[in-house]
Amino acid sequence: MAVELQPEVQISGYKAGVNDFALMVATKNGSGSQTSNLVLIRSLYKMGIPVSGKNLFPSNIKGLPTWYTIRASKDGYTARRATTEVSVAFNQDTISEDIANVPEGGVLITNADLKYNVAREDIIVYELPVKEILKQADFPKDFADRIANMTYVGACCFLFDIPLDIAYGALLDQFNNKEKPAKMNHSVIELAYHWSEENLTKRDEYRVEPLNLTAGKMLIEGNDAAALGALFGGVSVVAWYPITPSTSVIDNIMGHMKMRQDPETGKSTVAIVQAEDELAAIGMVIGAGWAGSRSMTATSGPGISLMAEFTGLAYFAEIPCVIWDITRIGPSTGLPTRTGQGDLLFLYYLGHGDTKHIVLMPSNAEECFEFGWRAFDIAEQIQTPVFVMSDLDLGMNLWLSEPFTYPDTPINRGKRLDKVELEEFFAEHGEWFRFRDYDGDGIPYRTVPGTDHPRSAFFTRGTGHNDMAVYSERSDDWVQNLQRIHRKFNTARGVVPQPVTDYDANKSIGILSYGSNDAAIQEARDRMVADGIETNYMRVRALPLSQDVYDFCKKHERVYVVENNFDGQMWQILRTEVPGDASNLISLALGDTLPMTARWVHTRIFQTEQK
Amino acid sequence: MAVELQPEVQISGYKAGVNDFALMVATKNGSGSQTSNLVLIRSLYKMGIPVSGKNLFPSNIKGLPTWYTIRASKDGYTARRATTEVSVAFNQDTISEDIANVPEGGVLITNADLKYNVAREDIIVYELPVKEILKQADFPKDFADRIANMTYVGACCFLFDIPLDIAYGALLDQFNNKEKPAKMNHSVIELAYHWSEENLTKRDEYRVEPLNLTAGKMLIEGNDAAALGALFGGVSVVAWYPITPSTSVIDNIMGHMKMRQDPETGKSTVAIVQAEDELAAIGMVIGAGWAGSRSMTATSGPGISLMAEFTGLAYFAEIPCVIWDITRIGPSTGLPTRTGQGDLLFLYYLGHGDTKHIVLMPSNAEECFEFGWRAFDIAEQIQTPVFVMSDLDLGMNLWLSEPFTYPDTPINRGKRLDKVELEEFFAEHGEWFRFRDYDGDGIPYRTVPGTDHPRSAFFTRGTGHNDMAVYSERSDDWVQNLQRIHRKFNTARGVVPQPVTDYDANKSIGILSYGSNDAAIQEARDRMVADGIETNYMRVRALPLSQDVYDFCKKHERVYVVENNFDGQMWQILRTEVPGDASNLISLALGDTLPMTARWVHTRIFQTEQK
Amino acid sequence: MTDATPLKREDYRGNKSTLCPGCGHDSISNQIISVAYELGLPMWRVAKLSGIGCSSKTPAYFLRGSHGFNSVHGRMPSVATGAMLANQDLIAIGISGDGDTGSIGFGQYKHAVRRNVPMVYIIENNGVYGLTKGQFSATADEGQHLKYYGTNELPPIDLCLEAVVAGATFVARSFSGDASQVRSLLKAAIAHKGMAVLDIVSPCVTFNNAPDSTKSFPYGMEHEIQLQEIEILAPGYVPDREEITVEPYGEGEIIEVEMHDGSYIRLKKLDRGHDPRNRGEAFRVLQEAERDQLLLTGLIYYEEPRNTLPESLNLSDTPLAQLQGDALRPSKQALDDLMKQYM
Amino acid sequence: MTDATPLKREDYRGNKSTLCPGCGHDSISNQIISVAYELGLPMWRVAKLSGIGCSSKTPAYFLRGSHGFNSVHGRMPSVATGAMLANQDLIAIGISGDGDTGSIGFGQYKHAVRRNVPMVYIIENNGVYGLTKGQFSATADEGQHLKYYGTNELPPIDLCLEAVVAGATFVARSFSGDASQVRSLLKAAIAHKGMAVLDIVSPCVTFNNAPDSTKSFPYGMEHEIQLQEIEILAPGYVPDREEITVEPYGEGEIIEVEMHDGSYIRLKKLDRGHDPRNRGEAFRVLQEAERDQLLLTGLIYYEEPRNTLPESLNLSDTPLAQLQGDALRPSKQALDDLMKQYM
Ligand SMILES: Cc1ncc(C[n+]2csc(CCOP(=O)(O)OP(=O)(O)O)c2C)c(N)n1
Ligand SMILES: Cc1ncc(C[n+]2csc(CCOP(=O)(O)OP(=O)(O)O)c2C)c(N)n1
Ligand code: SF4
Ligand code: SF4
Ligand SMILES: [Mg+2]
Ligand SMILES: [Mg+2]
Repeated sequence: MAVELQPEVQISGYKAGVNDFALMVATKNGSGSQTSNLVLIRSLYKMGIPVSGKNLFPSNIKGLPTWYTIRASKDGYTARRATTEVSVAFNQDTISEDIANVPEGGVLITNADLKYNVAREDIIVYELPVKEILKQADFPKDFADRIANMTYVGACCFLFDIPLDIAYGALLDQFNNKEKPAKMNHSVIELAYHWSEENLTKRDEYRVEPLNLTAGKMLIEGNDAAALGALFGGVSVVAWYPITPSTSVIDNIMGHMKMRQDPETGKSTVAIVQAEDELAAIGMVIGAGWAGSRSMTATSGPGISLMAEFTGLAYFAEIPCVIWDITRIGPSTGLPTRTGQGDLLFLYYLGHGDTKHIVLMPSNAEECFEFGWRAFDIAEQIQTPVFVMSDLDLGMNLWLSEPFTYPDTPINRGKRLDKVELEEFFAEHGEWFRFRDYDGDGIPYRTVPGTDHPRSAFFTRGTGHNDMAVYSERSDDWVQNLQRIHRKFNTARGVVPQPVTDYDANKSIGILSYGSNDAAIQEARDRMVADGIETNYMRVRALPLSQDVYDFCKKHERVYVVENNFDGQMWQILRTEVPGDASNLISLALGDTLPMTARWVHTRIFQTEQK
Repeated sequence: MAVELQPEVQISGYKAGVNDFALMVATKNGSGSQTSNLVLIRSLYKMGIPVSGKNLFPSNIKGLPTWYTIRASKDGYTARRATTEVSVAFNQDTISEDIANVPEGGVLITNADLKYNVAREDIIVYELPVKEILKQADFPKDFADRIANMTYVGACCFLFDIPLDIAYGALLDQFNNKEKPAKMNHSVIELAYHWSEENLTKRDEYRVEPLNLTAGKMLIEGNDAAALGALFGGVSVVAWYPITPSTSVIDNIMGHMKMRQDPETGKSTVAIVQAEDELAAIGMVIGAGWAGSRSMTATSGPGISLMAEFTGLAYFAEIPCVIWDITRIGPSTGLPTRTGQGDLLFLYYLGHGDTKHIVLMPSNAEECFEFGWRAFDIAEQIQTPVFVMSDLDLGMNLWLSEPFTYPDTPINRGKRLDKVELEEFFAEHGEWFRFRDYDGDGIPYRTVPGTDHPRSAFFTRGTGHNDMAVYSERSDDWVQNLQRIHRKFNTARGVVPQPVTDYDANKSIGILSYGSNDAAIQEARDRMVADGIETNYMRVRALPLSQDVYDFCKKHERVYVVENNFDGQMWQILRTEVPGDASNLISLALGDTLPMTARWVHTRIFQTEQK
Repeated sequence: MTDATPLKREDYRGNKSTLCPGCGHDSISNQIISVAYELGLPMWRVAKLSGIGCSSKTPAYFLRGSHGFNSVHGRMPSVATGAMLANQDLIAIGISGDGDTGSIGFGQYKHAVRRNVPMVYIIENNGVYGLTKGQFSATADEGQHLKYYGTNELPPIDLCLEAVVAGATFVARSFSGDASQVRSLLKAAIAHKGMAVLDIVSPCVTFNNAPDSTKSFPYGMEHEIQLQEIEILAPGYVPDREEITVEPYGEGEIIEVEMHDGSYIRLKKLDRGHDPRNRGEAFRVLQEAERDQLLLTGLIYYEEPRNTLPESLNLSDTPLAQLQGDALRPSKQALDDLMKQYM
Repeated sequence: MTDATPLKREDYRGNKSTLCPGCGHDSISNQIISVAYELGLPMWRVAKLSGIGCSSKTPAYFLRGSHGFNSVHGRMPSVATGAMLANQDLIAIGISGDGDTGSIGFGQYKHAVRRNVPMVYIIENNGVYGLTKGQFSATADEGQHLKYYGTNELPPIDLCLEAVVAGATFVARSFSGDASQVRSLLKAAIAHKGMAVLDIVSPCVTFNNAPDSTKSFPYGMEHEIQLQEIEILAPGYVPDREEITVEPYGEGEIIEVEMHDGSYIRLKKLDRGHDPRNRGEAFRVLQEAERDQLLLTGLIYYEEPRNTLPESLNLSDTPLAQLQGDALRPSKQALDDLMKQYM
């Protein structure tokens, strides 16, 4: 049975060239190559060339193979490309494989000290005698590795016309303006550059030329954006347990904590606790949400599984909190360093019994920031846990992004009554009951512990209760309560981020997707035009779905539901929820552990449209 | 907003009378009334009258109100009835409510020692001076309570023509033939009987007459049947954590353990361990399944939530084991002593990533027994966890049942290779790899630890692996593995219990349901005929669904998907999976904490068909 | 509003208990009500937290003026941790059972103690799972026999010893039948800064009250051995320095320990001469108690309070839960400056 | 098949390690390989179990002839429990990390010890979370400072003390740099009937190897203090009764403890004169070690083995996993008789 990897059939576009090609660097994990690759990315960025990088690293600390792909795209496409015209093969363990994978007409840059043989006439080869190059100067022994990896940066600068001063600037950024390491690394780059100048003759067509397409843009990881979003969203209690690829969300919150500390006393408005596991982490988050602070955790699949019982409690006891799921591919432990969108369905229904959750799905760094702060407003407005589902690709890779816009609405605590407001509420209604639906939107009014009012107290529980928050086993109390919670859930449809749509009534084909697939889909849509395939596009940004989503599905002959999991989970949700006949929904589900490529989207739709 | 309780509109049938009425007993929890009620049930059973009982008890040990309904039905209907013609009001806390709930023309039997007043002309009242009756003999003080509750048994015997010797027989059964307690309780029954004889004049129309409709039938609880099924299925390792309503599954396994113990040495072929929580329980079960024994646990909603990570591991690592979920109503802790089918969707998708499980859904005691042993065969054949979803109503109430049929197939260990078989396998294939699909059905061959063969060992993990069970981060290995597991899942469609169907091509209306709703649906179908509603019926018995289910949905104009949860979870699964247009599926979802009534099914379909 | 007419004892009650008549847990609830009344505890500042179990139901039966959270089984410690981070001004009273804490919640219990979450952690210890009808818990006596669940083959967990090992600075054991001791220890625990563990033997009259069970009423009444006479001296009391003895102190002698709030616990040592300020001593006493199945009650271990979790996190003085607007959201300027660093 | 040509040491290896060069865990794997080779351990009877972490990866790197199960994070104890119930003839070797056992798996660890699951439970203790890149674990030194995660404010958990308190009958500590001691203790642990806990300090050279960390190589090399010289005398050895000393034994003296399989551990006491057969002693030594940050290694506690879990369940002699047909399924007669009881 053939494996359906991301295919490469003959379709239009995708011709590489100046300011438009992909480069793949193969090295060993933990050998410091990350620095070299980031220097290349930053250099292109500084030259004004839209660039993106994807780190394919192993679940290991040192030694296993890692591949890093860098894409330069004058058209501003940032999706991963399966084909990389240029390969830097610096890892003995994978070099033969890497050589074999260079596309016809492609470029191969090798470390000549490794053992390999290139039995290929159809590619251009440049070989770097790394040891020899490094001999020309003497570097601290323990830097040997990472410095060896700087040689390919030098060679690339020469081969692809990256000015050395640009590379130096990139180094400074990389080492936050510490000159010493920057200089030392730059000297290697220079050595390799000059060696290449003297010994290599440029024979390939791939180069870069300065553009001005990155001015005013940033390079940032989604998890860093998420951390900033949380801090500007007023997060106050963070409880977490380390797990790839979510750890850097918390690391970045710690990194930016100063913003929330008193410059004199260092006293902080954020508490961060590393819990003993995910059950404790979510328990702390729920306890903190109940007590009235803005609380969050960040985790990944296995952690989500462990949080099922507690999030069911928070749903039913109506406690606001925020849970980031930076997804990696599963089932089970799966591949901790590979991406996918396989948790969607599980998050939506997380918890036994009739439980349903709000899930926000950012597509880019800006939305990681925006949903990062908005999630707290939504959680407090709806009084329920809010999940934000990002993924390894969006979270841990560098993305070109507009600077973030400051929150356009003040912090919204929802229907939360302090001492005075409670008094007013009594004055107006003559009563206050925790779970009574005074406004018909299903959302009740809450107080928090520590409110100095004799009637502020109520009892929170995961067991059946009536609208006065009193334990009840009555069938009618149970049904009334669940009906109200469903009302609340419907209210949420209008409160969560609405879908982003590109719609033209003349087009009969729709594409519906979410999350980090956006880059691939945007590119594919542009390219498919040449094949006569014109598409509308809806990018869903949250569950529960709003009416617009159902309408979009209804308004097209065919709607391709594109996602990066195995079972077509969004497609399943749509099949269930789109009223009436939903047989026009076609599932395009990938789930091959890698970020989606435009080619895959293009090919799959192209093939289907042929029929 | 009106609460939609089980409605009572004017529809055909449901006229009570001789051998056809329901009786409700209201007492305090922990007052021993359970015994009295069981004596009444067993008495009717001994008279050959089809009978069923539903215990509506609180989540409390002593003192809170409990209601027990007993239904006699000459037509053999065993579903709960919302209307109970006869009410025994013996609980001071609820007596006014209980009086109010007696239907017009109904019968009320009270404990005259309580404080209440019956301001109703429209019902027939019999008052028992309990203290006075008991004064006639002296009983051990500590029995006062339970003995008081025997008085209504005596009164009922008189009022409804239950012979005293029958009641005595029932007492003997109840106390497994211990004469002392039987005699003592019977003397109370006699006192009350004679008092009634002298002081009450029968004024109502409800009585029983001997029939012979229970001969050869048993009265048994679903959880007891499940326990027997497990023991005849060869369960060897049971790890559990107490939780209502699943605890009695394990209690009954312990109760029947002798069957699996050596009469001399007492050495046992079943190990039962009370774990520290559900994570440990499922961990032990998975460890035991991996090591080659037949292992199981029984739990309910909250436990299922805690088992999410581990069952995802078992799914991906392909380890057989059996998990009984005796559902109670949720979300969260919900109502531990009320019923519902709210875990279906959660069980099906349990675990992060693209995970999907087998779920068996017994409808009656016989199927609890059958699925009890079959689940192990299926688990070992498919090499995956198998869930069996029963519920509080089926599990903890007494059901009239045919004697169980002995397993018709020998124990099936699936593709499990012992030392010799492994040797043969090597001889035939020249190789053996744990996860290679040799037969094209997606099911690989396995060995277990402790197999004395140098090549039997392999490494089990929840991380990505190739078909040789070697860790792999390769995209193609991942995809190939998941595709095989999906193949395996499709194979399972034919291995699990197939749906039971009553189909007639001339009927355009279908009913699809599962689990304990069967009784209510059977009755409703009979009664709806009088309203001109003729229906086909498919009772689904397992997930994943087989082609027949999809066909059934396709073959009808309208299919009512009837279930006892809030969100219509089976309906959601069908919407997703039934190919093409599934808009003919209509969801009838109850979820009001109580067992379904025929009237509710009848009314809802009737109302919809009116339109 | 709050400073209206002074509250009466009834005002500190909760809903009517739904536990079995005579359940040990109810008497503990009553002592909590009395202590709250005697101390004039501001109910609005109290947070009642629990897991699941008969014991965990009790927060609904006392201090109706306080917020309560009956969470999930075994996870009260984490919920309490989060609540105290959100608002360190709260007075947290956690109620748990031996199953809730010793079985499913054991890890959370140990880690909450280790973090020194400031709270009173009460275990209503009856050696069984009451709410699920009488299975053995992890504190059941080794070799004990119960009607439905046979003989317990496993050694009991000692939740006091576990607390001392985990770094608790206040660990006491009591017996629900010893009302006055329970009250004294409750007061001391509330005055203590940091995690105060109270393991109270609280008989389950329905499932584990046979005289041979160390968790039964008859056994407790028979065998309780008080380690000290305990007296609480309200803030303002000025100890007579003379009186305070040097360690080790002998029988009949007295130690007075000043608490965080300025009150004092005065311990009059009884025949065993246990000095709760000595960790090794605590180990010894607890080992002896387990070996000989002695119900030794009183203050088992006390240590100068170390930093509580909120303290070591150096949080703002205003409780995080009460921060508003600007305190929670940095300025637009701050964001814009930050953005530049990414260019 | 099995009794073919005798195995060479290489045959006991596993796949090539993917850990960092110099990782302490690799040297422990090597000692396991050596011991298995020296004892001629039948690999087919061995079950390798682990959680998740760098340490938990290692079962793939030794004994390729044994089944292995790399389960989920912190839950190895329950998986091992189930495996040993299914087949008590297995020799279970569990590998865990300080995060895996001390944090997420703490409850399972304590309860598995309490149940006396027969297995060798090895904790490869490096004071950090290696695989997730260097966060503090629960065994990290109080006050320790790490580059990314700042200062650790919390007291360390002592996994040996926790084992003793939980009722372990064999508790030892070692240092991965002390190869011969690790080997001796491994042999003793394998010979022991019941749960044998080995807490082995195993430095993470990438994230926690600064000399001031008690979990670093430099520190271990500098500060390890052996409590005893340990020698294992294979079954068949007949002890010279004279030699065996009466407790308490003084420096230089010797105790010999007979193990389940007839082998003996001979302990030559070094300067501290620790007697591992005394529980109070064990507490004292461990407290001292924690207070003064001493790396005391050797057999910390030993006790006559009590019933293992499979023993107390009185299971059939044939491992449950190997039962077939009739042994698993009662007869039709049995069912029919039973059915009558329900009529
Ligand atoms: C996750 C989960 N598992 C199991 C249960 C069922 N359950 C409710 S209370 C309880 C044990 C309570 O024992 P303990 O903590 O000692 O409280 P007690 O009733 O004895 O006071 C259990 C197992 C549950 N509610 N949640
Ligand atoms: C449920 C879950 N949470 C978190 C993780 C991420 N994780 C993998 S290993 C690890 C900690 C390992 O630390 P330790 O047990 O000390 O092993 P070491 O790597 O130090 O040897 C964590 C948190 C996980 N795999 N599963
Ligand atoms: S069952 Fe036991 S613990 Fe529960 S309420 Fe009754 S006496 Fe108390
Ligand atoms: S990170 Fe640390 S523990 Fe993990 S392999 Fe490297 S050295 Fe070992
Ligand atoms: Mg208890
Ligand atoms: Mg570690």
